[in-house]
Amino acid sequence: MMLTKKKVLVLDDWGPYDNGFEEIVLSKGSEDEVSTWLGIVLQKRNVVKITDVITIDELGRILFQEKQTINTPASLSALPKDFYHRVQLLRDELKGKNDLQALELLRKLDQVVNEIVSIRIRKIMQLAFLNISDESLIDRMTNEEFLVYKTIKSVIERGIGDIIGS
Amino acid sequence: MMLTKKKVLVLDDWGPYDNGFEEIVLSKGSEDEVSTWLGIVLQKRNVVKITDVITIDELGRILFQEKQTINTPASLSALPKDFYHRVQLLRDELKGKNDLQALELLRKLDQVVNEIVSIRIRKIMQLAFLNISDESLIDRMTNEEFLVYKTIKSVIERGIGDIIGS
Amino acid sequence: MLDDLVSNELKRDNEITEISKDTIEKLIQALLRLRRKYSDELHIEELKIYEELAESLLELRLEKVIEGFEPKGFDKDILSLVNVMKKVYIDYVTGKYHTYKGKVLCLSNTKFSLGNTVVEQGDVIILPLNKVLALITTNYITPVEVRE
Amino acid sequence: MLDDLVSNELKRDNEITEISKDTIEKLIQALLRLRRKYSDELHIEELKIYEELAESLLELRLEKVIEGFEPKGFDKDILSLVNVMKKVYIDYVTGKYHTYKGKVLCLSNTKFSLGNTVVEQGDVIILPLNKVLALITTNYITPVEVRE
Amino acid sequence: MENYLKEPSPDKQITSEIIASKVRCIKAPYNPDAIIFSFLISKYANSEGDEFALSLRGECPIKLEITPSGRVITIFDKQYNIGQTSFSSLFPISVDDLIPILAGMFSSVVLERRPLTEYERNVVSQMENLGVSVEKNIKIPNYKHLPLFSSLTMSIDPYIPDMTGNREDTIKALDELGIQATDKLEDLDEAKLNTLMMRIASSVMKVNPKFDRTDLITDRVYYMEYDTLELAFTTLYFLDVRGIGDLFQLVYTPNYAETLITKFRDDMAKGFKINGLTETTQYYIVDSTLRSPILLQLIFIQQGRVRRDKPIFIKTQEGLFTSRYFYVNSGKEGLIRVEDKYNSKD
Amino acid sequence: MENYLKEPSPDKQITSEIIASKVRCIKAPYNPDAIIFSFLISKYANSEGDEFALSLRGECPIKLEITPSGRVITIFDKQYNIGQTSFSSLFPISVDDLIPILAGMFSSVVLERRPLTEYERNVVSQMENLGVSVEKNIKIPNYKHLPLFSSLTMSIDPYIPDMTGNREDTIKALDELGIQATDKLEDLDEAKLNTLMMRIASSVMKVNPKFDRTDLITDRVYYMEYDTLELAFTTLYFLDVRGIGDLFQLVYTPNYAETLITKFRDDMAKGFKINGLTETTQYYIVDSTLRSPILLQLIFIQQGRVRRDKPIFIKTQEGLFTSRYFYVNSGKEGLIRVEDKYNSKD
Repeated sequence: MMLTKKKVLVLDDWGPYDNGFEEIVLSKGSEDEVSTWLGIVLQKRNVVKITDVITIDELGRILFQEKQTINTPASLSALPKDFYHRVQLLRDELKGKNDLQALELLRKLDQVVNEIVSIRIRKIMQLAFLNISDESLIDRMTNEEFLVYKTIKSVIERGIGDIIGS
Repeated sequence: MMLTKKKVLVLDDWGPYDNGFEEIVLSKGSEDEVSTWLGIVLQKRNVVKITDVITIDELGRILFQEKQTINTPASLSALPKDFYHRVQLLRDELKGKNDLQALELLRKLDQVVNEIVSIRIRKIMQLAFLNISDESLIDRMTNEEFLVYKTIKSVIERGIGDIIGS
Repeated sequence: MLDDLVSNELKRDNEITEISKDTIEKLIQALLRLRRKYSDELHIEELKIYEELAESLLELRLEKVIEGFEPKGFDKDILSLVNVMKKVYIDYVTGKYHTYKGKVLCLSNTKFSLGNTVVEQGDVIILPLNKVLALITTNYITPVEVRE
Repeated sequence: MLDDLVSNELKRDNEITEISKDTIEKLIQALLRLRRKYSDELHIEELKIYEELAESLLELRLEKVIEGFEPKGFDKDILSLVNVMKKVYIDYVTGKYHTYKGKVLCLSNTKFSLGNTVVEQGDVIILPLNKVLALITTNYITPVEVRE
Repeated sequence: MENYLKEPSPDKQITSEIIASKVRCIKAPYNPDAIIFSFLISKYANSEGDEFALSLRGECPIKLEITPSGRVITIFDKQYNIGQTSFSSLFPISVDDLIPILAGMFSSVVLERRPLTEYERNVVSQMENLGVSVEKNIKIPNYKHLPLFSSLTMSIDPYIPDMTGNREDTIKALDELGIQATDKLEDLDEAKLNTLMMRIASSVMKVNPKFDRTDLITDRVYYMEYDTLELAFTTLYFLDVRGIGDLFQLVYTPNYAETLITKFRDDMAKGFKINGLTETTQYYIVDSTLRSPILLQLIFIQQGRVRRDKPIFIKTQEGLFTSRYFYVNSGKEGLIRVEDKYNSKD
Repeated sequence: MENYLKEPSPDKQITSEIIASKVRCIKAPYNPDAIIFSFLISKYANSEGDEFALSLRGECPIKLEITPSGRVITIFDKQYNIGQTSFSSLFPISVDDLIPILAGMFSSVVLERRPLTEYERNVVSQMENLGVSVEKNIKIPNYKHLPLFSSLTMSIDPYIPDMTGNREDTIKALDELGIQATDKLEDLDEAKLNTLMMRIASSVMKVNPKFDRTDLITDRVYYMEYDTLELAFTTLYFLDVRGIGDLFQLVYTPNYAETLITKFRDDMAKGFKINGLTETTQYYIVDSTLRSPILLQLIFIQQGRVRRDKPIFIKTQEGLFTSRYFYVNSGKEGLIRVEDKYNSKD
C-alpha cells in the first residue's frame, strides 16, 4: 500500500533519488506519480502536494449510497483498495491546518467515516456469514474490509462448520 | 474437551485402566464419570452408555428461546461449553441406529441445530461488532462460539480500529 | 488439565497465558510414564487426544506470538524462535544479508562441524536460509550484514 | 512489488502463494544495493516500508502454515520449521522424550561443538528445549524417545 | 575372595570438586554406575538453559575410568583412584538422590559380583537415617514384598537352573517342598526355610559346582518398597534393552523406579529360556528368549563359561543382537542388530 | 625484474578437478585473489540446500597457499605449483564470471606489483573474444571514462604525492599545465600528454627516486566500462574496509561491481591525507584519513618505507585500526580496532 503510486503536483525541483528500481527526478510545476510513502514525506517537506486525495463531499456521497442500501449486503458500493488510507491522509491534512474551520471539518469527517464503516462492516459480516464469495463483491472491498470478510468467513467455517449441516 | 468428564451408566465391569493420573475401575450397573473420549470408546464397546446427552426436545426448547429474542443480541441463552460436541454425540447415536424413525429424527435434529447456530452466530457477530465484552455473556457461549466472537472482535479492531474514531 | 490450558489460551486474547514449568512438568511426567508402561490401543487413543490438545495449545500460542504478544511460560524460549525467524526473514528479504538465490554469507562464531568440515571461529560459510536460522539460534554463526 | 506479494497472500486464503525464487531474488538484490549505497534518512525510511511489508508477508504465510497449509515458494524450508516446531512441541508436552524441567535427553548424530565440548557421534547430550529444536533442524541430534 | 582391606578410601569432596569445576561434560564408560553418577552430576552442574554432555566417545577434562586396578576419576590434571568403590556411592546422600545412588552402587556390586567395599558399607549405614535398612538374608529379589515363586523366577544371580525364568517349574518345585507359590519368605517356618535353601543350593550347584549354601546369604539392603538387588537387575536389564533413557529418568525423577520395576517384573513373569551358548573368536552367541546380553553374561559368568571382555550376542528369529554395553561405538541405544561375521560368510 | 620465463604453466583442469571432488570447503589465505577464486568455486560446487565453507583458520582437503616460491593448490594429496599466476585466472572463462576473474587476477597483480604472467596474458587474450581489450597506456584508474583530475586523485600506484587523494591540488596542477580538470585523457594532444607524463613522473620521483617515466606505461586491460586497475583498487579497498561481503557479492552477482566502483569513487573523491608513518617492532602506525591498511601499505612499499610482512595499523581519533588482511585470526571483517601495545603501556 505504501508502495502504491499516488498522483502529485510538484511544488519544487527534487531529485535525483534512486529508489533501488528507478531514478526519480521531479520538476517544479509538473504533475507526476510517486510511491505513497514518498509522497507523504515530500508533502511534509513541501516538495509535492498529493492530488488524488479523497474529499469530504465524496465521503458524503459514499455514505448516502450506503445508507440507501443499508439492508442489502450485496449492494456494497465500490471503494478503492486504499480508501481508509486516503481518509487518513485527509485527516492528517486537516489536523495539520489547526484552524477552527479545519477542526469543524475534521469532526464532520470522523462522523461520516464512522457511519460508512459501521454500515459496510455490517454488510460484510452478513456476506461472510451467508458465505457469499462473489469476485465482483470482493473487488468492491478495501484491503482492510477484505481481511475482516475473510477472517469471519474462515472462523465460521473452522469453528462450527463441521456441525451445522454435514 | 475430550478430557471433560461425562456421566455414564456402566453396562459391564471394566478396568482397571491407568490413565496416567488415576486408576479407573467401572462396576456394572453403577453410575460413574469418565473422560469424554473414554466414554465414546467404551460406549462403542457397549461397556457404558453416556447419560448426559442432549435430547431433541431440549434442542427444541433452546431454539424457541433464541427465536423469541432474535433481535436482542444480549439475550443469548446459556449453552454448555461442549454443546456442539453433545449434538455431535446425539447425531452419531442416531446415525448408528439406522432405522427409519432415527433417520427422521436426524433430519429434524440437523434442521433445529442449523437454526440455532444461525441465530446465535448472528447475535454473536453483533456483540463482537458492538464490542460488548460482558463476562456473563461470554459465559453463555460455547467454546466454538467464543472463538468466533473473539476472532471477529479482534479482526475488526485490528483491521480498521485505528481509522474509525481515534 | 491440558484441555484447561487450551481453553484458557483461547479465552485470554490479549496475552500469552503464563503456563508454569511445574504445571507442564506434572503433565509430561505422567504421560511419559504412560508411554513407557503401555502400548495398547486404548492408551494410544488416549495419547492421541493429548497430542491433539498439545497441537491446539501451540497453535493458539504461536498465533499470539505472530501477532506480537510477548512469549512467556514454560515454552517461552521455543516461542521466541518465531521472533528470531521474523528478524532473519525480514533481514533476508530486504537485502540486509550478502546473499544469492537462497544462500547467505555467514561467519562462524565457534568451532563446529558442518558436513565433513570442521569450521573454526571466524571462518566464512555459505549457508541455505533455513540453516542460517537454526545456527543463529544456537549462536554458531552470524550472517555478514550489508551496510553503507 | 513486495506490496503485491502481500496483497496476493491476503487474498488467497486457502493456500500459501507460490512466490518464486527469481521474484524474491530481484527484490533482494535491488534492496541489497540500496543498503550498500545509501544511509540517508529517506532511504532508511524507504527500507523501513520494505521491512514492514516483509514482516506482513511472513505473518500471513506463517499463519497459513500454522493452520496446516503446505509451505511452498522461496521460503518453503524456513516456513517448514514451524512444522518441525509443532512435532517437537507435541512430542515434548506429551512425554515422548526423556526429560526433566525443560531439559531433553538426546544423542548426537555427528561430531560438533557444544560450548567448550566437542561431541562425537553417539554421545549423550542433555539440552534445553529450544536448542533441541535448532539442533534437530540441522540434524545434529536426535532426542531419545520414550517407548513401551 | 580378594582382600579389600587395602582399598583406598575415596573422599566425597570429589563430587563437589566436579560440580564446582563448572565443566559441562563428563567422559564415561558405558557402565550403569558410571552413567548414573554422570547424570547425578549433570543434575546439579547443569543450570537452566545450559547443556551437558555425557561423552562416551569424545574427550572431556573430567573423566571416569574403570581400569583393571580399580576406578579412576580425573578432574583436569588431578587423578583419584577410588579402587573397587562404585562412582555413585561418592555422591552426597540426600533423600532426593537415594534411589539413583543405590541403583548405581548396586548395579556395580551385582555386575562385578563383589561384596560392598568398606566405603560403600559406610555409605549404606549413613543412609539408615533416611530409611535404608540392612539385613543378612537370602539373595533373591525382593523376598519381602513378592511371593516366593516370583522372587525365585527373577533370580539372575544365583542363577537357579530349574527356577530362574520358569514360573511353572518354580511353582511345582515349591509345591514339592510343601510351600504355597504365593507364600512370602516371612510365611515360612525355620524348617521349610532350610529345605528351600537346600533345594536352591543343590540346584545352583548343578551348573556351578563351586557354589556353597552360605553364598545364598548376603547383606540385603532395602529402601521403602525397593530391594536394591531387584533395583540393580532392573537397571542392568533396561540399560541393556532400552538404553540410557531409563537411567536418565531414574536419576532425574527417582519415583520412575516404580515404573521400571513394574515393567521388569512383567517382563520376567513372561519367563525365558536359554537354549545354548556358542563361542567364536570375537564373541559369544547365546540362543535365548531373555533379551539382555548383560544378564546373560552374568548368568554364564557364574558357571565359568564366558569371559567378561568378550561380547555376548543374542540369537533371535530376526538375527543377532547385542546392546550398547558390548558395542559402545554403535552410537545407538537399546538392542542393536549386529552382523554375524562368521556364519554370514557361509 | 625477475625472470618469469621459468614460471610453471598451470592447467585449467585444476578448477574442474576441485569442483568434481565434491568437497564443500576450501582452505585459503585472507587474500583477495584467493577469496575470489574460492567463491567462484563455491558458486559451482555448491548445489541447492548445501553449505560451503571458506576455511581461513580450519583445515580442508582442498587448500590454496601463497608461499615465497609461488602459489600452491592442494587437492587431497596432489599438489600443483602455479608460480606467480593468480588463482582466479585458472577459472574457466565465461561471460558470467569475467568480472570476478578479472577482479581476482588484477587484485593479485596490483597487490604484488608485478606484470601479468605469461599464463595470465594468455587468459586475457582469450578474453578478447568476450569484449576485453588490452592497450599500452598510462597507469592511472579508468582514464577512458573519468575526467583526468578524478583518475589522478585515485592513483594509488603510482602514488603521486601532490595529486593522489587531493582533488584541489590536482585541479590546480592540471590548470598549470593548461589542462581542464574535466578533460579526459583522450582530449589531450600529444604535447599536453607529454607534459602531463613529465609532471607525474617528476612528482612520483620525489618519494620514489627509482621511478622512471616508462614505469607509467603498462598493459591496460578494459572490459566494458570497467578498467581492471580501478576494479583492483576497489576490490582491495573494500576487502579492507568492509570485508569479504563485497567480494562474495561481486562473485555471485557481478554487476555489483558497478555499485562498488561508484562507492569507491565517492570515497576517493572525498580525498585523504597521510600525515606520518611510525614503526614499532610489531607493526607500523600510519596517521591517515585513508582508512585502508592495504592501500597504505601499497603506497609505502613504492617508497621502500615498509616491509610486506609487517602489519599496518591506522591511527584515528577513535584509536588504532587494522583490517583482517593483517589480522586474520581476529575473526572479524572490515576495520578492526586493535590495542596499541606500546603506547598503551604508558
